[in-house]
Amino acid sequence: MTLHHYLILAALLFCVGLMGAFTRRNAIVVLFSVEIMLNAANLNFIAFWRYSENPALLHGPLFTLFAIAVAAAEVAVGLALMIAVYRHFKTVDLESMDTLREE
Amino acid sequence: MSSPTATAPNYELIQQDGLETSLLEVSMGPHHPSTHGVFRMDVKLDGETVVDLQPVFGYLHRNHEKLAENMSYLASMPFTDRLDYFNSMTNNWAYALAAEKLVEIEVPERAEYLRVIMAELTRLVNHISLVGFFINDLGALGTPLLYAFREREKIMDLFEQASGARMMCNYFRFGGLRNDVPEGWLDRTREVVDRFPDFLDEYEKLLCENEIILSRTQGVGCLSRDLAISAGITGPMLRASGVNYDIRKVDQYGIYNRFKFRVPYTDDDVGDCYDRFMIRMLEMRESIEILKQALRDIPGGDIIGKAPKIFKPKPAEAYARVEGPKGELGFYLIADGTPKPYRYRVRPPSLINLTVLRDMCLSQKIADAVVILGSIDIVLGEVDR
Amino acid sequence: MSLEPLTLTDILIATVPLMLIFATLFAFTTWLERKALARIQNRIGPNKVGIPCTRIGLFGLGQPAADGIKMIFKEDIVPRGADRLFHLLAPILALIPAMLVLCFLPLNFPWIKNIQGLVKPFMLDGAVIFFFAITGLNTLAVFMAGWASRNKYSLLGGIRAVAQMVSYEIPLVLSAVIVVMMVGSLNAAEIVKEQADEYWFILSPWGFTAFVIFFIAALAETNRSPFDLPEAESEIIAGYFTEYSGFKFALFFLGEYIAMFAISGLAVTLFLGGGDGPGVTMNPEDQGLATEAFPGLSAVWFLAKIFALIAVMIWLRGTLPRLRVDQLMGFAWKFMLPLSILNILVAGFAWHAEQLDNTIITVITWVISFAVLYGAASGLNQLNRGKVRPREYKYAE
Amino acid sequence: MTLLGSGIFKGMAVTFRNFVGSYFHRERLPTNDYSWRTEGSLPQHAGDYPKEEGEQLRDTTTVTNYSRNFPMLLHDGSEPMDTIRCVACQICERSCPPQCIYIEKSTEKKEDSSGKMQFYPATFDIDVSVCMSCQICVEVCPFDAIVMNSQFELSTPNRFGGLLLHQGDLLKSNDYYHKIHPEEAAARDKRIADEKTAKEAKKKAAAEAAKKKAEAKAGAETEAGDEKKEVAE
Amino acid sequence: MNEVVAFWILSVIAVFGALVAVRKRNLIHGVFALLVFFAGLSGLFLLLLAEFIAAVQVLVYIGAVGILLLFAIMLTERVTGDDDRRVTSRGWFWGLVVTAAVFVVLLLPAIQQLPPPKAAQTIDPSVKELGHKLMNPYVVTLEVLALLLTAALIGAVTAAQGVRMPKEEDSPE
Repeated sequence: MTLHHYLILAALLFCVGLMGAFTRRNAIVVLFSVEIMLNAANLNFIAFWRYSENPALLHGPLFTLFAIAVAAAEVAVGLALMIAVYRHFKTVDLESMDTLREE
Repeated sequence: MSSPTATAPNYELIQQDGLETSLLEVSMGPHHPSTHGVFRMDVKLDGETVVDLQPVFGYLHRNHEKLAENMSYLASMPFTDRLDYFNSMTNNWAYALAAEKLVEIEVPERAEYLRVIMAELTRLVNHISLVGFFINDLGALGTPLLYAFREREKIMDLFEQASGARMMCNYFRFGGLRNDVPEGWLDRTREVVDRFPDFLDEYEKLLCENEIILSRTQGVGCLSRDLAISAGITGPMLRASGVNYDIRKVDQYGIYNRFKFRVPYTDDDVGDCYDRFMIRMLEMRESIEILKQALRDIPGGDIIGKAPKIFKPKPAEAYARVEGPKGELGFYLIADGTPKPYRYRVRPPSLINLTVLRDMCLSQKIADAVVILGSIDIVLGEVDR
Repeated sequence: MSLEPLTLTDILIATVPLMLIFATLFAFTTWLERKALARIQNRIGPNKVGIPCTRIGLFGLGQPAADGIKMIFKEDIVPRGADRLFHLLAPILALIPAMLVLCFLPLNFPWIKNIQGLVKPFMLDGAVIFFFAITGLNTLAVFMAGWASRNKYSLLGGIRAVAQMVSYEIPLVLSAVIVVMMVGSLNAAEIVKEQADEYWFILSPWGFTAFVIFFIAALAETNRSPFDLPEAESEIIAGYFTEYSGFKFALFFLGEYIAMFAISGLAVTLFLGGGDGPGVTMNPEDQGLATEAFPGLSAVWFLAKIFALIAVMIWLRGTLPRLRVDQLMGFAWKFMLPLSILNILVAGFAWHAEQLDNTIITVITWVISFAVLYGAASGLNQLNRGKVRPREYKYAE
Repeated sequence: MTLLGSGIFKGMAVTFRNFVGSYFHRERLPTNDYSWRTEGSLPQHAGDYPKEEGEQLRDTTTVTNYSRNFPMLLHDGSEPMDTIRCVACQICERSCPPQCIYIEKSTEKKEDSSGKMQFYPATFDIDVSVCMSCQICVEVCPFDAIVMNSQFELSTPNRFGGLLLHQGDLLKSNDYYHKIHPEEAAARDKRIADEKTAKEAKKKAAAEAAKKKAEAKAGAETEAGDEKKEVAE
Repeated sequence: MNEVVAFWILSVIAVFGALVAVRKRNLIHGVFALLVFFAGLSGLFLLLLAEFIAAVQVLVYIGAVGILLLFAIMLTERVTGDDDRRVTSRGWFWGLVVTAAVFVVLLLPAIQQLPPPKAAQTIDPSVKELGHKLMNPYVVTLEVLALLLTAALIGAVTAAQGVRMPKEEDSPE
């Protein structure tokens, strides 16, 4: 196994996430996709750390740890927002939330 | 079916602005493990909270009253066993009392004593198994229930020795009892009665201080004194709501005036499941006192009075009631001079106590609804008749 | 450290006996539970099924096998509205995490020494946190079952289960934190070694408190009485597995018992000294492997302790009714959580006091911490209890 | 202040005592474990269930004196139909609450055990799937012909015909009755005997009285006018 | 050898999970597919010897985020998605194009510009070391993170609770 395997896998996963974010209209699915992208980035961090010159510094895992914590906070706030949005618009469909669009 | 006086707060669903929460309608029963028979509760739930509850019964309707109007007086005696199949003895007694009122038969002394003994044994059977079922509804794994059934078994054996059947005793007759108890029966009864308090001690130790039972039952299913009175609640449930009313004391039917016993009741106007549970526990001790006195004083002699060979009362009407283990059990008879009653009516305590179910369950949790139903102590044979 | 030296044989040696042993123990435990509950309830329990085609009863030890055969041949019913895929996956998902965490238990089976590589399953450095992570998956299985059955009782049971498991995971983890703090490692083997060297953590006041909290939370995590609300028979039929029958039900059953073993095993590891006991010496240099009077003694001790805990679980099940759902939540958040946080503080202070290496100070610390914890527990109890207490009744003459 | 969780510990102490006690005190066990008994004394074991239609089970009766299950018809002698007590008066049929008895009266009379000419039931069926074992038929029977059997094992492979008991199934000898309900049977026999003697005594007395009266009548016909006067007063 | 097999299995699981998660109509199925993706990723972390991260991944993503998503879905949407509504957004075609472009851009440096891959060193990571690192150089980060999480907690609760209308006082508990 080499670093490249992991990098390509991470790129693939990131793009799957990106595709979800671009092509789905349900806000919760978009949130899924953002999570997938974040996780792909985390995989990159860990892979770089594993194949780095000086793994003892533990930069990769530490950064990933922080990223996971931030992502958890993001999911919590994101879902709370989604519920607030749902309360307002009665839907989580992104295309029907268009009050800012000029008619 | 709503109760006559609904004083429970009118529950409004918390409609959090915008977030639509729909009510969950659950039809509990008729084949639900803890509806005590074929009884159904249509429950509307907001989360776990009961918002509305509709009791549905009649699955066990057997046309008891109409049947009785088409057969001789004596022939409905075995059918009264099947009303509240836990307490066939008290059912028999109430019916026999009503018939005896119609034709005014004297009951011999020994029969009266035996009737009291049987009725109080029945009360023990009913209360002990009710408490067992009640704790089962609270979620215990049948341990208290099986202890209760172990003791119940001993009393059932006594019933079988005396009457030939364990549950459907059919033992009372107009003017007395069907047959005398066999030899040695009184001694065996004394033994059972003397041992019963030991069991009760153990049982109280197991249940009465258990923190989980306390917190599950206190403040749950409160029935206020006013509602209890206006809904016609009787029996231990009424006494648990703070009314001191016991037909054994009020009417003093049979020979209850000869016995010294106390009636436990509560003073505060709470009437929750814990009160109903504890009142029954305490009543058992008083029943034992009555039994001890009766077994001490019982005389010899006949067991059936001079009853007419063909029971054909003159046109009259009679209502007789007893303090059944579940409440006031009454039989109302109208005779029209034929061997069959013109009108035959049962006042079933289970049914009338059940009418306040909705008021007690509203805004409680779904788990409490089961517990409250358990604490009412219904038998569907009596509710549906 | 690398994965490479591990061969397939090593993996099989490490896992297959473990699975076989625990599956057998599961069968034995179902028998034990039925028998013990029966005796508690003054019944006899299963006593007929023994050796087939004979009248030899063997105290009914054949009962689990008979049950298993029955389960396999029972019709598997899937409700019409159900999500067939998830309905199938849920019991499997319930079993896998429970089986998986077994390999984090520091069980010193004799054959483990034969494994070539350095990596032993339980030597994972973060074994404890892995344990909690993977046990958490059980929640999903329960939710999946409740949702996929398309039955109101199942759904109620599933939601109850999720709420309950999520809430009780917090005190569970917080009480394990104390041990991790004291040892300074998440490695199960090191935790056991530390206890063998010093004292079993259950013997200290904070350790005892943590153990009690852990045990109660473990009951809730494994849906055991008095916290068996997700499968409360008297309220919601059988909760999330109302619609399960046949072998899928058996899988749920198996998963539940294996989870019981797993969480008891963790309690034994954290608080009861793991495989430590008379005739066992833990080797400091050999990463948790022990010198034993005879091979397997340490594993026997470990399993004996697990069974002691399971016996208590059965005993509790035979005695107690269950809590209500709001009381359950209140108990977790208003009683267990504050107490376990306080316990962490107490343990922290106590640890620093012990570093001073002065007997008098240590004794004083122990007494004070015991008093503080007991006082806090009673105070919280009083606060939560409100007006709930036995009442007096009047008598009318 | 009580100990924390003391109520739970008390409860656990109780269950523990019961756990241990169930091994030492047999009376704690409410169930009967028939496997403790030897083969012969088992009241019933699974292999004994009837396999063919009409096959009857071994005698299964309970021991308490008043045990009752379904009614049976009594006969006094060796040949059941010749000594049947029932005279087909159909009182039991009329008073049976669930109406499970069906009787057809015979057209001609036959000698009963005491040599008297009586009707007898040509058909006497009891549908035990309807019967509720209430014993009313026993109480109303003026001839002590129907009493309660205590045989409880009536399982049959035929659920329609098998539960309709015919006369032949119902007829049991008085000795059998004595065997299953000794006290009750003795009391009943004593009462029958008493009634019989009383009846005979009464008859005798009546006969004597009649005789006496006849004699008196014959002897005192002359004083008839006075007697009439007395009666009138 | 073991590692290669494990890598391929895990990466197939991860990609499959991710694809199903973003394409499935039924949202509950989607969440579970997402959880499969997380699990696969956690396996990959384990393969890279970052065992603590793997555990945290399972604990946080599968244990917490998964449950949170499930509840959010049950609160908001019709979950099964078997109605005929369109699930893709209006600009889905351009989205796909952009995605493909990004993929190519991402792959190019990975293939061309990096130094030729070298074998990984043998390392012996320990959780203890990670803990020390968190305490020594990164303690401020840790504290800030704690603050962030607290803020997120409060924010989430406030946002989800909405503006509660002043209710009558007889609202039941």
